[in-house]
Amino acid sequence: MPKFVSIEEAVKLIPDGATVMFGGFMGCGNAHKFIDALAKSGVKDLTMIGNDASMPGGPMGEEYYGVAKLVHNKQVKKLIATHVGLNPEVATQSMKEGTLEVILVPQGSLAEMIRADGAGLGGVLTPTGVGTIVEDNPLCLGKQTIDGKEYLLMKPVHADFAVIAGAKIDKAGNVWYKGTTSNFNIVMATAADVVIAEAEEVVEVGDIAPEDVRTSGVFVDYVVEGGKY
Amino acid sequence: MPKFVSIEEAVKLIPDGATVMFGGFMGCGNAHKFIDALAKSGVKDLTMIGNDASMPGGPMGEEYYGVAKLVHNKQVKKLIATHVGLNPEVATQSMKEGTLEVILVPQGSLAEMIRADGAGLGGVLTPTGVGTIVEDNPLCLGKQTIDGKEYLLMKPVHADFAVIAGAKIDKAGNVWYKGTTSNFNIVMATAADVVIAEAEEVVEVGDIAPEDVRTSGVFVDYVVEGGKY
Amino acid sequence: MDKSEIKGFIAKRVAKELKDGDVVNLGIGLPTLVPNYLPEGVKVTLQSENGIIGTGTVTDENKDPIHVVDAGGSPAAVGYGGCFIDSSTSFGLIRGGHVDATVLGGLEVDEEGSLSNWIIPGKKMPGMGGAMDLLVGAKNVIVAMEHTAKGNPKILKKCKLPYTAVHCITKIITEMAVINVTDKGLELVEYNPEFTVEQIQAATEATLIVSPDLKPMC
Amino acid sequence: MDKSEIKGFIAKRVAKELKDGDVVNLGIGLPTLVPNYLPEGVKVTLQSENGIIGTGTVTDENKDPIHVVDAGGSPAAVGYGGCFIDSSTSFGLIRGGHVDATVLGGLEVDEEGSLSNWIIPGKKMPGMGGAMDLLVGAKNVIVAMEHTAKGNPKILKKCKLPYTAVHCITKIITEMAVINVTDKGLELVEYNPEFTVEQIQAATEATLIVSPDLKPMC
Repeated sequence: MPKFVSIEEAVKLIPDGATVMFGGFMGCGNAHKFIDALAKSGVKDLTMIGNDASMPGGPMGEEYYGVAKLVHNKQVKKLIATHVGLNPEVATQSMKEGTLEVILVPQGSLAEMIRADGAGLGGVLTPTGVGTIVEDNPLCLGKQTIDGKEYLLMKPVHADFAVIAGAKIDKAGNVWYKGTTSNFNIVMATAADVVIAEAEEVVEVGDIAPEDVRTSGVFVDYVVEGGKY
Repeated sequence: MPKFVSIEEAVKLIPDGATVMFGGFMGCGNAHKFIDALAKSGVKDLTMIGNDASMPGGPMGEEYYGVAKLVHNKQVKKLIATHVGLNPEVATQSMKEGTLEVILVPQGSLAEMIRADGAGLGGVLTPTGVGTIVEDNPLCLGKQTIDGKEYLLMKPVHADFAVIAGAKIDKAGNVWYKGTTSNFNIVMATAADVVIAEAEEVVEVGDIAPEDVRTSGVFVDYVVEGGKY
Repeated sequence: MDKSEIKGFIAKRVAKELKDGDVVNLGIGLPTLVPNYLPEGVKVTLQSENGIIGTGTVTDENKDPIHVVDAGGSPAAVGYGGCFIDSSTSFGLIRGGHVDATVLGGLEVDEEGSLSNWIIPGKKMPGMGGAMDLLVGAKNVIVAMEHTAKGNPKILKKCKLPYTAVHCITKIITEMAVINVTDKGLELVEYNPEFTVEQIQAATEATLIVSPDLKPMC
Repeated sequence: MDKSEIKGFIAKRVAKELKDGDVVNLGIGLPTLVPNYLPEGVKVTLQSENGIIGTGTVTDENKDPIHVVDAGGSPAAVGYGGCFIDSSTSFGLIRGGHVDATVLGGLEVDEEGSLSNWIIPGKKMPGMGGAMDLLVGAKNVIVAMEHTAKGNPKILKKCKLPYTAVHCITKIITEMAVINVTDKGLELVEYNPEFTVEQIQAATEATLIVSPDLKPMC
C-alpha cells in the first residue's frame, strides 16, 4: 500500500543529482502538478529519463509544458530520451552551451529497456538500431546474431525515482490511465527504487475494476493528488 | 478487422500437424467451445503450446477440462508447457507409452518467450533456470554474463495458430478478459500466424472502453462466439 | 507540377499501396495526406506509436489535448473500434511485424534500401523517436518524398548522413517515379509521364534498373 | 510434536518473517497455512502467479471457478485493493524483485542455498511451473519443510535431485530449527528446545554453523 502525501512532501524526496524517470509523451501523461512543484523546488543536477523533453507552448497556452520546465530551469544535467526536437532548449543547452548531456535511444528500445529492468531481464535483444550509430550508444552492449539475424543487446534502464501520472488512482494505489497517457508510465512504475504517482482523482477501491487496473498499487510508493489539469 | 465465423468453420482452419498455442491456466481462460469442437474434429499430431495440459475433473464435474480433452484424445504429439502434474495422462503418454514428447519451460520464461516473438525481439535473457537442466532445453540457446550476472538466452516461441478466449469481444475484435483468464492469452494473441478468439459474449464497439481493451482487434483474425460456459 | 501539387500527387500514389484492413503508421508531413486518397472500399487502421491503434478524427466534442495526442504531440482521437495502448505494447506491435506499412519521408535513401532522416551531425539532432523501430518492424516501408532537394539527388548510391535503418525500404515513391528496392538494386517500375526515364535517372545518383514492365504512374 | 502439529508450528514461525506491506507468494501445501499466523498489525499482499495481486477469500457470492483460479487451478478470489494481471506481467513482478518473499517446500536443500523440488527423474516430472522464476526473483526465499523425510536428512551438503534453482535460499524453517543461508554456509540461528543442537546436526547432512546468537524458536 502506498503512502498518500502532499505534493510538497513528495517533492522533498528527490535530492540533487537523482536519476528520475518521467512518464509522458510530449507532456501527455506527465505528472503536471508534481513537476510544477519540482520546477519551483530548485532541485538540480537531475538525470532525466523519458521519451522526450516535452515542448514550450502547451495545449492551454503554457509557456513550458510538463518536463520542459525542468530543462528550461536548467535542473537537468543529463537526459536519456528518444526525441528532443520539439524542445529547442535541449539543442541550445547540449550543442551550444554544452551544459546538458543527451543520450538518444530508439523509442521502442527505451520502453523495452525500462520494462526489462522492471521485469528482471538481463537486457533487450532488438533488431532496432543495427547498422546505425545506436551501436555506439553507451547503453548498447554489442551486437549478437541469433538464427542468422542481427540484434543489438541494450541495457536495462533503472532509476532512483519514477514519477508517473494516472487519471484515477484508488486508495490501494492502483492506477487507471486515460487516453494516450499510459505511454511510458506503465513500464516506469516497475523500474525505479521509489515510485511517485500523481492522480488527477483519487477514487475508492472498486471504482477501477480489478481487470482494468494498469499499474498495480504494489508498484507505487507514494500517491499525490494533483487534481484535474 | 477479424472475420466472425462459426466454431465449425474455425476448427476447419487447423490442419493435422499444426502448432497451436492455447491460452489458459489449468483450463481457466481456455477457449472451451472451440476446444470441444477441435476434440471432436479428429485433428491430430498437434504441437500444443501452453502453460499446462489442464486436468481431468473440471469445476463443473467435467471428465476432462479444456485442453485436457486434446491430450486424452491423443491428438497431441508434442507439448511445450510449464507444468503438467495435474493431468496424469501426460505422464502416461510421455513416460510409459512414449507417444507424447514434452518440453518443460519455466512459466515466466515461456510467457516472455511468446511475448518476445510477438514483439520482434531476438530472445529472452532471463536469470531463471541458470544452473539447472533448463540449460539443456532445446529452447535454450546458451548462457551469457551481463554485468557480472548469468542469464539464459531463451528462444522466441511462435505458432501457426493461437487459440485465445475472452469474456467480451467487440465487433472490431477487441478483447476484454475476466478474472484470471487473461494469463497466457494476451501474449499468445501476438505470436501466431493466425489468431482465433472465442468470445463468451460478442459486444458492440464502445462496450469496452478504448483504455480497457487488453488485446487489440488488429491481432485477431477470427472471432467465434462460444457463449457462457 | 508546382510544389503544392507535388505532395498530393505523391500521397495519392502511395494510397494505392495500401490494402483494405492494413495497419498503417504514417510519419509526419506528406505521409499524413495519404488517407485523403484511399481508393473506394479500402479502410486502413492508422496506428500512432505513442499509443493509439485506430486513430479517428478530432472534433470539438472529442478533443482532449491533455489526455489524447498523436506522435507529434498534437491533439488526436481514437476512432471506431480503436484502442489505447502503452509504449511497450505499441512497439511490440511495431517491431513484431504487426504493422503492414509505414510511410515516411527521407533526407537520403540509397541503393541498399537504407534510409537517413533523423540527424544532421552538428546541426540537428532531434532524435530518432520511433522511426528506427518502424523501419525495422513494418512489413512494408514506403518512402514518400520529393525526388530531389534543391535540385540535388536524394536517392544515392550510399547515404552520407547517419542511417536511420539499413536494408529496410520496400518502395520509394516520388513525384517522378515509383522505385522498388530489390536484391539487385533499385528498380524503376513506374514513371511520371511528365519526365523521361533519362531525366529520372539524371535526378538520381543511384543507378536505376528499368523494369521490363515499366508503366506510367497513375 | 505429532505430524498435524508440525505444519502449524513451522507455518507460525514463517509468519514472523513477513513484514507489514510485503508482497508474498506462497507455494502449495504447508506455506498456505502461513497467513493464519500473521502477527497482529501485519498485513501482506498475497500474489498468485497465474494472475492475481492481492488474493481474497472465496465465498459463495464471489466464487467463479470458470474465471478466477489460483496457481493450483482451484477457485480463488481477488481481495480488497487487488487486481488481475496476465502471465507476462505477473512474472515481470516476480523476476523483477517486486515480490518480497516466497515461501515454499523443498525435497532437498543444500549448503549452497540451492533447492530441488520439481522433478524426480524417471518417476515424476510435473514441471517447474513458476517455481524457478519465484526462487530467482523473490527478495527472500524461505523454505518451509519438515527437517527430514522418513528419517533421512533433506538438508544436504549438495542436492542430489535436479535443481529448481541454485544459490537462492535465504532461510530454512523446519520443526527443529531456523537456519540462515550465508556466504560461509548454513547458520543455525534458532532451535526448537525439544531438540539439542547435536540432535539437529544429526538430522542434517550439511554442516551447521552454530550462531553466537543462537536462540530458542518461538
